[in-house]
Amino acid sequence: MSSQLLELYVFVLAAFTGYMVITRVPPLLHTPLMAATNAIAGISLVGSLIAAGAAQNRVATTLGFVAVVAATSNIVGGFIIVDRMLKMFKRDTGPAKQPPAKQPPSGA
Amino acid sequence: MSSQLLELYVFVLAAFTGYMVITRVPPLLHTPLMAATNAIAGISLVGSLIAAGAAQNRVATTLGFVAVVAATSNIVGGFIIVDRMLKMFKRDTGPAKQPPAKQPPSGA
Amino acid sequence: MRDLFIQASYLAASVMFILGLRMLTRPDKARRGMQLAGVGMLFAIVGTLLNHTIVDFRWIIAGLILGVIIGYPMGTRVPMTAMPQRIALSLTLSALAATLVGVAEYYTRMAAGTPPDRVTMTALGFEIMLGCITVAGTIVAAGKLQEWLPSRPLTYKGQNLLNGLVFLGIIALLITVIADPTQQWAFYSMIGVALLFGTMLVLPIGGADMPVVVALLNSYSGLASCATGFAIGNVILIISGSLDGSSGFILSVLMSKAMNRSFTNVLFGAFGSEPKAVGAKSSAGMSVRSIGVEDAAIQLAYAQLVIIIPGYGMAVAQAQHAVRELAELIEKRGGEVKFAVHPVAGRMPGHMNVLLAEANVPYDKLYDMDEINGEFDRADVALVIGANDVVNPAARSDKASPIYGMPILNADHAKSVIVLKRGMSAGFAGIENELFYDRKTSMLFGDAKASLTGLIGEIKNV
Amino acid sequence: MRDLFIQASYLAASVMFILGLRMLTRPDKARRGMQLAGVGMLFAIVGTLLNHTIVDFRWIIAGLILGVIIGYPMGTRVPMTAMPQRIALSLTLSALAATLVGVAEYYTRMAAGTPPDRVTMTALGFEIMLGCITVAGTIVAAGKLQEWLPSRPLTYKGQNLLNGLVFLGIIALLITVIADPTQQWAFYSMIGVALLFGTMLVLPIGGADMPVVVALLNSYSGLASCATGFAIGNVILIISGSLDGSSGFILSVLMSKAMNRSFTNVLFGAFGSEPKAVGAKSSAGMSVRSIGVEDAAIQLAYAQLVIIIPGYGMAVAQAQHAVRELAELIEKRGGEVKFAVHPVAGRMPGHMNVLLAEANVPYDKLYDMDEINGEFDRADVALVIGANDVVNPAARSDKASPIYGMPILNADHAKSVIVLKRGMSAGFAGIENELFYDRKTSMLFGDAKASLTGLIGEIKNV
Ligand SMILES: NC(=O)c1ccc[n+]([C@@H]2O[C@H](COP(=O)([O-])OP(=O)(O)OC[C@H]3O[C@@H](n4cnc5c(N)ncnc54)[C@H](OP(=O)(O)O)[C@@H]3O)[C@@H](O)[C@H]2O)c1
Ligand SMILES: NC(=O)c1ccc[n+]([C@@H]2O[C@H](COP(=O)([O-])OP(=O)(O)OC[C@H]3O[C@@H](n4cnc5c(N)ncnc54)[C@H](OP(=O)(O)O)[C@@H]3O)[C@@H](O)[C@H]2O)c1
Repeated sequence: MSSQLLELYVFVLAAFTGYMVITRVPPLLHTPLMAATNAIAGISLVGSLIAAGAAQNRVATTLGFVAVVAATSNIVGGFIIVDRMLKMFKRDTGPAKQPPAKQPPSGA
Repeated sequence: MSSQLLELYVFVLAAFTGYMVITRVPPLLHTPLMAATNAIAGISLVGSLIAAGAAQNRVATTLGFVAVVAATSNIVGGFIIVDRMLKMFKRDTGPAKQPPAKQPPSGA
Repeated sequence: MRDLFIQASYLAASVMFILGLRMLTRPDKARRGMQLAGVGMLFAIVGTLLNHTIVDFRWIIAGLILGVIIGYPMGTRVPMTAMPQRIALSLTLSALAATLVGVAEYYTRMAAGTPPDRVTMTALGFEIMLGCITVAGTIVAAGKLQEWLPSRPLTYKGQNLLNGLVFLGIIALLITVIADPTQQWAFYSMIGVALLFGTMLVLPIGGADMPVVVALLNSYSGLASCATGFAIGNVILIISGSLDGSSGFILSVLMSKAMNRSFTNVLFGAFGSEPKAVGAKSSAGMSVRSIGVEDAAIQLAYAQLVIIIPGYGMAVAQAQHAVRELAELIEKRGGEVKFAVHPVAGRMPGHMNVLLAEANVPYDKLYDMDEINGEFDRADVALVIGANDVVNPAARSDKASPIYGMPILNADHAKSVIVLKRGMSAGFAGIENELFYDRKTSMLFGDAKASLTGLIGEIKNV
Repeated sequence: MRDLFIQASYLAASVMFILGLRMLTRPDKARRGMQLAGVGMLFAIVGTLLNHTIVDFRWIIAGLILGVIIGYPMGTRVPMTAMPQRIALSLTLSALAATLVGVAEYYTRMAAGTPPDRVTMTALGFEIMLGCITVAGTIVAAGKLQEWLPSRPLTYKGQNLLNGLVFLGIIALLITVIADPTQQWAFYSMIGVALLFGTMLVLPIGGADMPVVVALLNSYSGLASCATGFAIGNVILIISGSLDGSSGFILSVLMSKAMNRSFTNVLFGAFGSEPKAVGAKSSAGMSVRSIGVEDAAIQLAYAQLVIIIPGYGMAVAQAQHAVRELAELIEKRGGEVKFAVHPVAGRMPGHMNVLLAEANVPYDKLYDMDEINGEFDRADVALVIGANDVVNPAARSDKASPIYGMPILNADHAKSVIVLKRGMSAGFAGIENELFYDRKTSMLFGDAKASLTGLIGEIKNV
């Protein structure tokens, strides 16, 4: 079977899986969910690395480099922030453990 | 990517999907579920047809023929019986519609 | 172009299969779902028939026609009570098909002098191995369930050791043929040994354990068709194979959980081999109160809430229709009737549900264990119809009991209990049941169907 | 061998991603789940770096380092209240990466004189199109959310027509380049037009609608990376892309449902463009009862059950910590406190949950709408903190209202209602709220944080 066709199957099945997994995430965690899937989307780093390292031509290398920067910062930032968020969700356990981090005001 | 590898991905994802779909089937329908998946497993007819029709050599044709018979009877019988079963499951709607079919005794 | 259509039909089929199973999660959509899956199957078949490699249609047509002729009665005739062996048999068929395809593939490649490469051979090897084990195993299982074969466990000393050795033999042959695909002798003798192993594996197991075994074999056959898919490079086989496999696996886990047994215990334990004699220690000195049809009828006629607990005995007695009649009668007299269905009542998952549905009991009257267990305290009568283990209080109290820890229906919480069974013999687990000796329990002996007909007649006259 | 390892690492990564997201269904497992996903990411990266085609690591290393330098503060510094724009920005980044990879791929193939075949070109085309739309759109969205750009809707006559034309332009270019992949001009001008379209699409939409837009763009960027996956034949991109896509899609549907709006309405409606003036018809002649901190404090101090309803205002006022303090104080005095969180309170799904979690409110004190709505009748005080639309009874009663039919929290069922807001101005939906004019409602005007600090002080002295 042509590999592009197989990739189509992978796509369909992955979409199913995604749909079924994500519909079961409780509203409580919807913000972390958004952040999480975005962080995972940083996987486009995979393609970027190849573009940046294949040394095919200067243009590809440059574009690849920028892509690597973008994807990496997205991954690093994304996973850190998700972890920060999820760390905050606690069951009721007497006195709160860590003191709430001070926050700079912001326009949200 | 090698197509065998892609098939591996398909397998993994399909297993996920299967797991998630089937864990959500209520106990009420577990018998139909068993019958249903078996009927679907009759898809091995696909391979059988090719074996029986490719006319590669007499052995393959014969084996293919037997396989076709087995798979077909499984599909036909399977889907009919599942439909029979599911037809029986009804919400409460006053008097029962069709009279219960008479059953030959059996050892089950 | 044509090829595109073939592939599209396969993709459509796979999607329809998944969606179809997904609709099985809702009783009201289930039927439409399976019809969808059926359409998917049609797509797949048509798609395949367009395949270029198919040049000669004579055998195909013959096979299809013969298959329909055999399959149609299998679908229309088989009674619901025969589902367990029916399912076992359908496993045999699909596994058989998968296996034969594998053999044909191997033979052709060898004949054409183009032996399969290692990866393909691995797939083929596993397919044949799993396929043969399933074929042999399911045939034995079906035989036992249909009682063509002695359904009691056949055990002999050192059987597990022997099985183990045979299995090692299979693996050895498998490795040989993978290492060098041209070793035809290894390939073909593996078929023989695998068939042997399947038989030896299932033969010792008691008929009542079969459902677990069948479910387990189901997951094997699922894997087998996945392997076929890998071998001949066909995705739809892989997909439906894994759907089949996971359902088999999940259900076998569910069953052994609900029976609190482990796989190993089911497969190698030959559980329940020596049925404990009636009147074992636990019941020594206790006495049962037998009751007549009349008195039972009175109790039921004036009860506010009756909870009916069907069990394997109802299936044996084919009493489901009588049960419905009784329920309707009580309701006509103003009483409330609910059905309490234990997840492993009967001999396969959902067994009772199907039988009662067949008797036109609406499924919103059937309650799962967790839904109903709270209500027994309200119930005036718990009517136990051929159930035993699933209402055995020992599961709660008696640490020594083999079913200790298995969740049960709290029949003993009802104000009074009426048990319909033929005698005092034990159930599947082969153990005593204190419930029958409880003061508020009265036993209505006799075949469930007969007793029920009696009850119905009496209540009409009350 | 090495290749095998690469592939294994990809497969492992995909599995870890799925399992990781699956663990997000349980708050107590969620964190471990995402760490698992993180490990998966590491696997994928390492696997890629072993790839033969990578010959020059200088740019890679530079890029990775720079990326970490930029990403780290983005992760550690960004306040929770800035999540919406943070998410928009992270979309920009991943879409940007995907797009650039696509462009590089196309450029390289053209330079090497081996133009991509149709299928690949289709994938590339879609990737670039979706990618560019997302990049431009999310930048605008982030700008509006951060209020660098005017967050009010910018509408002009015939804008939808114009957008439509531009979109047709993109499609035309897309078809051209697919039909003949060597048409470089079409490819590159498509990039420009797509960027333009993304800007024009989002610019007119009001800042408050952004979350829906962002979620929608999220599903686009997911599709974009799927397309990349197809283009460069990399499965893991396809898998994570579809995970990303489905989450975006599901959430946008969820939001527009909860706001009962349609996509079209969100995208082309420029809803809430003319904020209805305070004291619109509905409120004519009605009067609000303002209350002082002291009286409010007394009410809260002696309440048995207080249900706190946080809204967007709490986010604006950064009042989450003060809220927690107040709740703890009331509980110390023996009162019971529950938090009622509406699915679309705030400006993104789960907004309130995150803020309250940040303030160390245990999540088992946060109740979904359906769980809590029954309890308001028991509640002595419903404390509305910067919420408005989500407690607007018009959604139940007033067929004319734009939010009619949107499920709301039954604050008006509580014995008394205290509302903390700065003035009488409307909320997101830009409509009057009768609740504020209800007899049992008292308004505590002022910035939520200030008012809360006041309340805390008073209650201490009660
Ligand atoms: N559902 C599954 O998936 C599954 C699979 C494998 C094993 N099992 C096991 O099967 C058992 C099911 O429990 P259960 O309570 O439903 O059945 P059971 O414990 O096997 O008891 C059945 C009872 O019905 C009585 N009976 C048999 N024929 C009858 C007839 N014609 N009329 C009236 N009574 C009759 C028998 O007593 P008499 O002979 O004295 O009449 C027997 O005690 C559990 O132990 C479960 O673990 C279930
Ligand atoms: N959650 C989502 O996913 C999402 C996405 C898009 C849209 N939305 C929409 O957003 C709305 C959310 O409803 P909501 O009730 O949470 O918020 P809202 O209806 O937007 O009302 C917020 C209220 O808070 C008050 N406020 C603002 N700043 C304040 C401060 N510093 N101190 C005290 N009060 C302050 C405002 O009144 P004053 O100015 O008079 O103080 C305003 O009436 C819904 O209409 C929903 O459809 C939600």
